[in-house]
Amino acid sequence: MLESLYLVYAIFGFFSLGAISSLFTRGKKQHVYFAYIPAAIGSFLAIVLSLIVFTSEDIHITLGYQQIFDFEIFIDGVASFFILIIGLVSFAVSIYSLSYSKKFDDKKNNSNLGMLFNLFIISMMLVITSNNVFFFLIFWELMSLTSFFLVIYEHENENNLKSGLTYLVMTHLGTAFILTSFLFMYAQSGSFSFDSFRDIGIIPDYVRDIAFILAFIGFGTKAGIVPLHIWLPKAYASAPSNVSALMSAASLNIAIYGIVRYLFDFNSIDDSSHYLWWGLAIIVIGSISALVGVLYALVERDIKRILAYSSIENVGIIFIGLGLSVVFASFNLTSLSVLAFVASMFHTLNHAIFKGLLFMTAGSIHYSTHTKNIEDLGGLIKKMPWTGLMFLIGTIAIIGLPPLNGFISEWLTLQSLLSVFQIPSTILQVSIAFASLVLALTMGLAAATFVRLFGISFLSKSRTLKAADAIEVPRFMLAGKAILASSCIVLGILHFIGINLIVTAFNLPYTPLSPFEPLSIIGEDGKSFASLMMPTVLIILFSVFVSIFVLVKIMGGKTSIKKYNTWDCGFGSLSERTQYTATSLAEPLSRIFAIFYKPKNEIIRYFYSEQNQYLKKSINVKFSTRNIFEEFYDLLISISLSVLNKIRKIQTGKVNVYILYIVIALLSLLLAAGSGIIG
Amino acid sequence: MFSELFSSLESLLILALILTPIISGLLVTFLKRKKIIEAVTVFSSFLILIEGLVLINSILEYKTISVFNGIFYVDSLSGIIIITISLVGFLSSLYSVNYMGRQYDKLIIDESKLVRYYQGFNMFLFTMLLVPISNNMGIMWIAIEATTLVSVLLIMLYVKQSSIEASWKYLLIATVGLSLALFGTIFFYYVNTIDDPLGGDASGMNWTNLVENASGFDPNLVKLAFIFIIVGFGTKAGLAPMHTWLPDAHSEAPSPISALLSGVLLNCAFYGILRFHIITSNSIGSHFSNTLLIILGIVSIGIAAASIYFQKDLKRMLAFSSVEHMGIISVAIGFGSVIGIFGALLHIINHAVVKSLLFFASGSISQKYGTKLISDTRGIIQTMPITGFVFLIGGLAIIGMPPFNIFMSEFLILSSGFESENFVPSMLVILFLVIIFAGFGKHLLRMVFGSPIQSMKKEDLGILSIIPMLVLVAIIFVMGAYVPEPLQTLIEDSSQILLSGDIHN
Amino acid sequence: MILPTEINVLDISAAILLVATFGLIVRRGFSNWVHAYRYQTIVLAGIVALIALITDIWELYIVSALTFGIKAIVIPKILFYVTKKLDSPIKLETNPYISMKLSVIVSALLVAMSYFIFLQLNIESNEIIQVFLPVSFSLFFIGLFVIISRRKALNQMVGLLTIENGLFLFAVSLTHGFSLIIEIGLMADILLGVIISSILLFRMSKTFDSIDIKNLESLRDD
Amino acid sequence: MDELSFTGIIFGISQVLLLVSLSPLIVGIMRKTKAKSQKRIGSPIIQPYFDIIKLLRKDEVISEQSSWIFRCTPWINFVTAVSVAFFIPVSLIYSPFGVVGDILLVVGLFGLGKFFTILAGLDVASSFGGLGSSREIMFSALVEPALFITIFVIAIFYGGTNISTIVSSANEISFLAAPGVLFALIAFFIILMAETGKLPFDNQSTHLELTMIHEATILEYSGKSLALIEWSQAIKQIILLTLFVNIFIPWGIADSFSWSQIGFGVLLVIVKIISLGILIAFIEIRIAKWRLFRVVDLIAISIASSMIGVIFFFI
Repeated sequence: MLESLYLVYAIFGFFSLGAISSLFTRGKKQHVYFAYIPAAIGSFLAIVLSLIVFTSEDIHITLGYQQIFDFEIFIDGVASFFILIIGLVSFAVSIYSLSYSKKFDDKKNNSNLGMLFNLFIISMMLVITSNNVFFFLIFWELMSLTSFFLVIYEHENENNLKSGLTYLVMTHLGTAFILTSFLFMYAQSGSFSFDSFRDIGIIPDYVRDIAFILAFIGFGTKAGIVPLHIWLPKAYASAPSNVSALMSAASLNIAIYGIVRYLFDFNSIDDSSHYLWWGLAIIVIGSISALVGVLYALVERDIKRILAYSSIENVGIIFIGLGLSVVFASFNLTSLSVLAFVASMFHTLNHAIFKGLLFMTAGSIHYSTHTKNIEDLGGLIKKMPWTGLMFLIGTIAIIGLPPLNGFISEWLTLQSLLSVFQIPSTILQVSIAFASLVLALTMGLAAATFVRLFGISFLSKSRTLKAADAIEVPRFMLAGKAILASSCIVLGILHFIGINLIVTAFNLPYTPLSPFEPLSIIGEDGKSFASLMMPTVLIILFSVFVSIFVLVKIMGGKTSIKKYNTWDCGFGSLSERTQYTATSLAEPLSRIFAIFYKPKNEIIRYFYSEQNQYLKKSINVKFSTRNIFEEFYDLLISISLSVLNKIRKIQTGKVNVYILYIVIALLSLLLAAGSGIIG
Repeated sequence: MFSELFSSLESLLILALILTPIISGLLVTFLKRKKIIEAVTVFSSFLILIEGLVLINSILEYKTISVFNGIFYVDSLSGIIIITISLVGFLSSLYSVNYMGRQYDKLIIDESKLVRYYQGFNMFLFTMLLVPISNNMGIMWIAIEATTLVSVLLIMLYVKQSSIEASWKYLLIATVGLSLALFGTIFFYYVNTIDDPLGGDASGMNWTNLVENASGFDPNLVKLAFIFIIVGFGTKAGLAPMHTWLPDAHSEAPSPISALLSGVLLNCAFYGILRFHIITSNSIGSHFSNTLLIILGIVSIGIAAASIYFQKDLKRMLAFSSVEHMGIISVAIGFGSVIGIFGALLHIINHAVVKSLLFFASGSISQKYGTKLISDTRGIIQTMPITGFVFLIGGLAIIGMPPFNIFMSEFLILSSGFESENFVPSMLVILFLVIIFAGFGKHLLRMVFGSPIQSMKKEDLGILSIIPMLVLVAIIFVMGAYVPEPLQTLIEDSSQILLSGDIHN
Repeated sequence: MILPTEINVLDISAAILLVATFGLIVRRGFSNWVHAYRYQTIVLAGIVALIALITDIWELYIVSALTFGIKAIVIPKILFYVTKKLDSPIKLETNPYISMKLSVIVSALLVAMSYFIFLQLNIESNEIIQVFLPVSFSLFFIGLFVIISRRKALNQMVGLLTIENGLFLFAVSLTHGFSLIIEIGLMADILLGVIISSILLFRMSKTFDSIDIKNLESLRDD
Repeated sequence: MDELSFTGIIFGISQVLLLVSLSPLIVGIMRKTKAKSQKRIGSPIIQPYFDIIKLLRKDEVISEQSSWIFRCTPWINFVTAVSVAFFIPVSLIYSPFGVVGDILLVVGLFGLGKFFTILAGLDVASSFGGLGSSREIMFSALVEPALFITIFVIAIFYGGTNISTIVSSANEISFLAAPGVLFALIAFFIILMAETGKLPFDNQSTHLELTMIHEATILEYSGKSLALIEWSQAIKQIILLTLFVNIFIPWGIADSFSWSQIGFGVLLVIVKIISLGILIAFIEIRIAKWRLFRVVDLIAISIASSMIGVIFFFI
């Protein structure tokens, strides 16, 4: 308890040290070390702290200092699990930033980046550890504020400023919802401490429902659920890449933390049917987010926007898991509820890891090619092989193919969806079957998205000079990515680590796995419903490979390999212009899901002379897709603004009218009082 | 009466408090040298600050002080107003040296105008200080009316069409409003002295006396009177829909004066409402006046939200945000639970601090850029780093961003709204706050960041313009999560007074 | 101990006061308003003296003297000076928002309304209150109405002063005046206000060469 | 039945070898059937074996735009295909390796292979490759949900995604008990056609850029790599056929580990697979290649029919 408390102080100290020292080494050449090495140490200590908390008891201390609000720190398994995620990601990102932030060295205010970076991480950790509405909100907003400043870090570009503004406003809207929900709870419990929320006792159901809806909307805004996701692609795309890695891999999880805390800590989900619709709502929202997110990721051309939309998709998958767990719990199917919960938490962990990895890779690409548009890239795997390998690992992980970690969590999610037939309600089963259909479609489209991303940007010929003379990034950036890539592999093959971690963190009623027993689910008839044993799969794959290799050598004997041009139908060597582009690659799918994009394909012909329409000078083909959600938001905003505009017109500038207002106010109040409306 | 025992020291203090500005005003009138009058004013306002703090100290000691057989009466509630007046007064006198100095160098004003400015400044301080210490509601009314006249003189300093227009509107509307307030005051006096129509005894108009007898008042007349009071003083306190003069006046005044008008004068007017609110609650229960306060407050916040979003002029935007914050305060008082009133009184101080910071900053900005238009002001953080920084901090604070002070008071206020189960008003307030956040934030960030339109050289406007702002920024940061114990006790006492109008605790 | 004759006197004085106030509405010229205001104030001073006579409170005599001195002599002098010095060619309320005839009707209605209001708030009353309270209300409302319906700044100023007169009558008739200090303070405020607003009028007519408030509509939100 | 005994391992491996060695034969048989029904003589049934051996002996030409992705794709394809063979029961109602992986893993491993194939198509900087990959992406993105929802039906009917469980309970429960499975059968058959690149989805035996899908992605391969690709296609096909046979018509499959039953089961399963292959060949020659966007309707049909299956289960 005590030494872990010192650890807490140490973590705080290191991040503040990083913030301050990076501020005071402004303009120096080595300022990156002053900024990011403390951050790395602090994140590492955070990992250690969370592991300690897993094994020993929770940390719960109250620092009262003669004020209205006491500062309470409470670190239980739930908190430490998320601290672990944040620590892991920020550790990798800090190391990555040692080289990456040199990108901004020509800007003199570079050290602000380091300071805000440290503040951002520590505010995230403080949000998780604080156990009091007031301080929770303070750190929550501090997190939003620092991340906002990081988003508009390159604020000379008016565009970044705009997207940052959208981010700030949306996240503040979310905060307003969270605040309202907490205050509803407070009105019942009469104290600002979360402890009072925990043992709030019997409160009317409608209060629970209202508070839940508000909290879900609030945290969902931060998590980027559809249709509140509008800010997310803009913000992630505008921020520097190490920051977008942090935002997507760390601060997004805080929203999930909030919802988990809310569902399973402030409310004890029991088998009362009124939690059922919570679960269903979460599932529905999750499915929609997953599908919409991946659909828009599919047609994007900006790497970071693609990754941002895929974050929305993964949040959707996580929410499907959470919702299922709530539904199962509300039918008192404990083991299934545990399964679904483990699935969603595992996916949270995995998403943090591979999304951090992918964003860092995107940063590397931007670092060495100075473009984020995948149409300009190509052939990078020969220019920057290590980055390419990491990106491939991230890709395989995120589309959930064996043998990496993404497969495990999606396997678990699918299994919990398949177990739906144990629910004693037909309507529910069928609807959840639809949800699983959506999920499967999402996975397929995600695969398409990332195949496109990897194939277009890393394979085939370089499409522009930017890509042609790219070089491999410095070693710190590689190291940062390598950490996450390796943990992708480890969690994929030794899945028992992740599962045991979650089981102990949330102390679920489930016996931890031993390394050599299969991850198996037993149906209610006692037969093995499903089982998985990744290490053996690896062994099989490897032995098959070896034997095939030998076989081919024996049968094939000695043969030579000679390099030559790609077959060009005899037209002379192919140019990079004849390759498939990202747009054309996704075109068939964009035609199938046309309602989301309203794709437009316009062909403009230029003739040598208007009289003769046969000789064409050139033909321009323009293929464009639209985003229906942004159009919806534009409509909404324009309506509400027109209302506001009418209200403010009362400031007419005529003094007579102003006096008239006073008289009207007086008389109406007198009338109201006289007729007893008020008082 | 225990107050007689201490009347020696405290009476001196109070006397000094109101004599200092008068004397310095006279000095300014006689010795007309620029440097000297500046020094005199700064010194006197510093003196006022010291006296104010000492007075607060003794208030903390003896809760209520009543001297000169009850003409002057001071308790914790007045203490809060006195703090804001003396603090903001001192800082804005400091800031005036730089600001008016610049105007003087640019030949916008000549020496006589400067003298008039400093006379007005001192008189303004005097009239405002008279409000919280006077026990007699009539004198308080006279003082408030006097603040109007003096500030009109200060706004008239420049002979511009806009300033003439603003001062005329201000004079007319404020006077009409205050005449309503006087109506209400006379009504209260009447209901107080209805049993013994003794002509000419002023004590019947003393707040202490009114509170004593409040329980016996005729309910209908009290309601009528309070409506007149709230509409009247509400006009001066900038509650919608009587706020219409406020954006004009506050945006046309010289920036130090705008700081005083927004940060302090509004509080003085609201103080009048508070006093009568206490009487009304004691007489007919707090429900009636709470309802009125909530209604007017909500309307103010809503109208301010709408106007801020589309605002083109920087100082007008700040003025509307003052309307918003007065609305928040009145809603908070209306919620009427302990933490709500605590939050409201805290909010009075916080708003004074932040708003004066913003007006100082906007003064420097408009002087640097030569315009008050938001659309022409870009990239402040590049052209004047320190001012840009403090402006950013102030702006973030005023829209209720943690970890700055206003967030705390607003949080307290909203939670009191939910505690007292005024769900709909509280949610409306939250909604409007979000709109204001969007609007104000948009303008703020566009101005602070981005790249300036025409290239100008990168420097702030002199140390004297920076120091007051830095002081205020320090206060904003410190009070973000920490309220000093003396202040806490002061606020707790005054919320005690507001809740249960007992004056002897 | 009030004799019926005195009651008649009260009624008559109230009537005169109302008539003087109506002068404010029916006339167009700047100077006419000031005249109307002066008559009104003189009557008011008389009424105060009358009340002092009835409820022999010696302070009220001083008050009435002050009223006469300041409001009936000094302030009109200032206003006349202003009207003379104003360099605007036409010194008339040319086109008010509400026409003269209509405004007469409206103010008649306002008088009726003030009697109605007085009946609504059942104040246990002596004759003074009965007679003068409604009149004070009507002065108040008519003043407001003038401010709202007229275009000339001077007119609005006079309207303000009328409101103030109404207040004064209200105070005196309801509570027989409060302490002298406050009265003097009020007077000082009014005087100062009049001076300041006359300065403003001068500046207005200098900058816009008219005191029509249509020039004062530039500060607005649109 | 879940533990890995030594004999079990030997048996499993021998099953895998059986499938791997038989797979070209099925291809040959299907080609022969087509030829016969088109009144052609056609190449001999064992022609695929000759092709593979010949290709293995040949030198390789690879595009110089390509990267290591292109080089390792055939190996990954082959390895994944063969490893999948470990998890499916062939002649016995359970596979000795059944505990290691379930049907979702099978889908995942096939997906891995296809993932690399698509990348290889993009890797060679030719527009053919891109074209093939684009179409392949579209199909696999749409077939995925169809396949999963079919698995959903099968899993809820037969109590699990563990293939051994499925097959054993399929052996017990007959169609009449579970009518929903019929819909799963239809859906799975459509998916089978799609996955093995049969008409009307794809035409393996043409190199016309208008029609080809899978062929376009592997257009640049030659020699060993081509051999591995072709072979792994054959293996994938036989595995899917086996799955189909054992899930939907498992009658006569050995339900206990005894030599007589297993021998019988082996013969029976081979006969079933061959006949199914011939059936597919006949279907193929009846229909022409469909337009790309019309094929989507077929996938939609498969999804719809499995959804009907789901509803059948629940009511």
